[in-house]
Amino acid sequence: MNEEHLARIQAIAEAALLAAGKPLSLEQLRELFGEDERPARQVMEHVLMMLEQSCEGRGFELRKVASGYRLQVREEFAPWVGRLFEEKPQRYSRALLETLALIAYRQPITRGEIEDIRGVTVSSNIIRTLLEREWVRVVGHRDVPGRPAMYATTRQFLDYFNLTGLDELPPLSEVRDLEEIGREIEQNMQGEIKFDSPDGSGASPDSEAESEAPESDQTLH
Amino acid sequence: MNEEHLARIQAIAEAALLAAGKPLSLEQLRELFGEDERPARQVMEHVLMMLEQSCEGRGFELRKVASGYRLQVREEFAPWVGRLFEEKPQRYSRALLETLALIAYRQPITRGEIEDIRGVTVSSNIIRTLLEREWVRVVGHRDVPGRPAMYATTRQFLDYFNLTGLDELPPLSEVRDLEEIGREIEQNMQGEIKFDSPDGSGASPDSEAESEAPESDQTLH
Amino acid sequence: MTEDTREPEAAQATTPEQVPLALVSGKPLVDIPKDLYIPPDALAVFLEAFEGPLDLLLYLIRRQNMNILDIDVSEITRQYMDYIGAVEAMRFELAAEYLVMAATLAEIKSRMLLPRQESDDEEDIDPRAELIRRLQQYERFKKAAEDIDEIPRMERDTFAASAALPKLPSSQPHPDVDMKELLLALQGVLQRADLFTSHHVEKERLSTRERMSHILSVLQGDRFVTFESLFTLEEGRLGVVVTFLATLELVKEQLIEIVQAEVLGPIHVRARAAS
Repeated sequence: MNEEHLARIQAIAEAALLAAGKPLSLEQLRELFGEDERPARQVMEHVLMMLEQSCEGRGFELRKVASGYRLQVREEFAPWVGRLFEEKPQRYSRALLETLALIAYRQPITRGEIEDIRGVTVSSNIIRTLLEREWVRVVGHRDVPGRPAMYATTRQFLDYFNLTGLDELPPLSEVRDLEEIGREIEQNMQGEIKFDSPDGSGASPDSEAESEAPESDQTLH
Repeated sequence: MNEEHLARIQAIAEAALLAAGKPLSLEQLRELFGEDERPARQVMEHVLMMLEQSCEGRGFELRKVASGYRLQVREEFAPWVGRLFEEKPQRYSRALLETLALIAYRQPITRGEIEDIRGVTVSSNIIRTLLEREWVRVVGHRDVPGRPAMYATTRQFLDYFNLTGLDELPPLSEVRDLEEIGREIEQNMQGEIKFDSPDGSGASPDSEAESEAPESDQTLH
Repeated sequence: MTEDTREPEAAQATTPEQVPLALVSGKPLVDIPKDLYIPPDALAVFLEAFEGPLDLLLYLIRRQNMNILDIDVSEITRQYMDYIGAVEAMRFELAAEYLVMAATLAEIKSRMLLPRQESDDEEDIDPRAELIRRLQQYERFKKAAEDIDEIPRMERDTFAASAALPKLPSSQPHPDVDMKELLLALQGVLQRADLFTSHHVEKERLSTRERMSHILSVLQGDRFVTFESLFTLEEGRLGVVVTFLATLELVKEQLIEIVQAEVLGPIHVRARAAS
């Protein structure tokens, strides 16, 4: 397969991605071609790599997300491009983001389980918004009284947040084991009782060592 | 104004045109920039010229239209890009298949004769679809009042079904046996299942675990 | 003053009349009352800023620079109760969850005052440990929510790139049909028409029917065709027979007419419909 031919496939892939305005999978890209001219998977992957390189220094880039490949505006230009749109980008409430986070990290999860962790009721509005945005969906019902719906995130959620998979979510901070906490508390409590906590610092050296400083680096990539 | 600065304006213009999804005027493009950094008209025009050149050999091009500039998929790639928008082929109705079968087995046949056998009217849509697909054609008109068209199948019909002639169509006796064949197949399948099951039951703990697990990673890629 | 008090922090900045200081755990807690002082009309806003009792507790713990694992329960409980009390005094509606948490805190506090029993009742989970577990759990998802909010997302940090479409070829794909579908359809229609019993269809050779169609298509229009031209010698004897049968069938169905001007003269064929 010669250079010229590859360049043509690359241009067609670019044309299709721009025409679609949404992610296209490798298969979808290959199926644009008739059976007699359809590039092999590796060829297509190579072409996409070339396309990615050819976008360097331009206003847009090729990104791989859950549903496939998408051409999108480079983040650095968002401040300018954002001025095109009169509406400010939507902000989401903490309640919605926390609910979304629980569904993302704990899926499949029921509303009741979300409420247990958040300590408050989850409004139906939030669930409806998440379902309407197609960020979450019902994947089944838990086999307990009431058969509550279990929620999971969708491909669209991953696409929207520029992720290829759930494993790309920032890692959750670690939680200390309950038993361990129990032991520690016991010690501390005894300390407190003993000194009636004039300065609770009696127990502090230990606990400082365990301080809650970000246990896992929550770096984005 | 140095090269680097111009390249940046060009990238921002490209990003905006790709995000806008509609033509942008020179003024609109200039207004993306704050007052302190806004390029002069001539500069913007120059940048757009550069942008146009930079799209050479790519899947899209810059076009000047009445309301401004827009980036557009190159027309030469329309045949490939068009496949993105092809509607999913729907299934033919039972009525159409019956009509086609009757034309195949009873040709030449008029619409009235088909209606007699089927006991219901044949919609013009069905006939038109079959004619458009070039599976049937009019081979003459019956010499009765109204001179109805007589339909027969075509070469394309034979080609589609991999037949060299109509005599290769399954004989009607076979059609009659279809039901019996269906039953036989079903029995065979059940036999297979029965045969498999002793092994299958041995592996059931594993397979059960497997069948339940996927729920959680459905949205993983 | 009301404008300054939308946030707890802002309330602190206003430094209004001091609430009498309380010595808690012997610590000099000078700054807490300031923090606690919230003008009544800001309370509703204040509560709205929290995502429930766990969030409020976390806030209080953080204000004190405490470690979750090392909460000074009495102090936190006192502060929590102050907030709840203030909110209730103002008759703002308070979500039930806040009251449940108040009860839990009160229980923990009372337990800590009692001498600890050395019972090995495993069912009896230390309510403080349970509270810490929940706080920890909540905090990690609160953090996860913040992280998710930071992830570059569409319509804010990036936008899908799309270009206008050129003129696209209009193409309508055809549905696929399997021969089996065709046969099933035929079977259905024949059963309905009860044609199996009549032998009407079955008797006929399909090759004859095909040839009938062919002859008719040759006879398109108002023209005579010589009888012989319908036959193709290359097809051999069988072909000739098929054509002949097809011709007879066409005559029988009155679809064609055969004309012979004189005895032993050339035979001509014409579609009847064309006359």
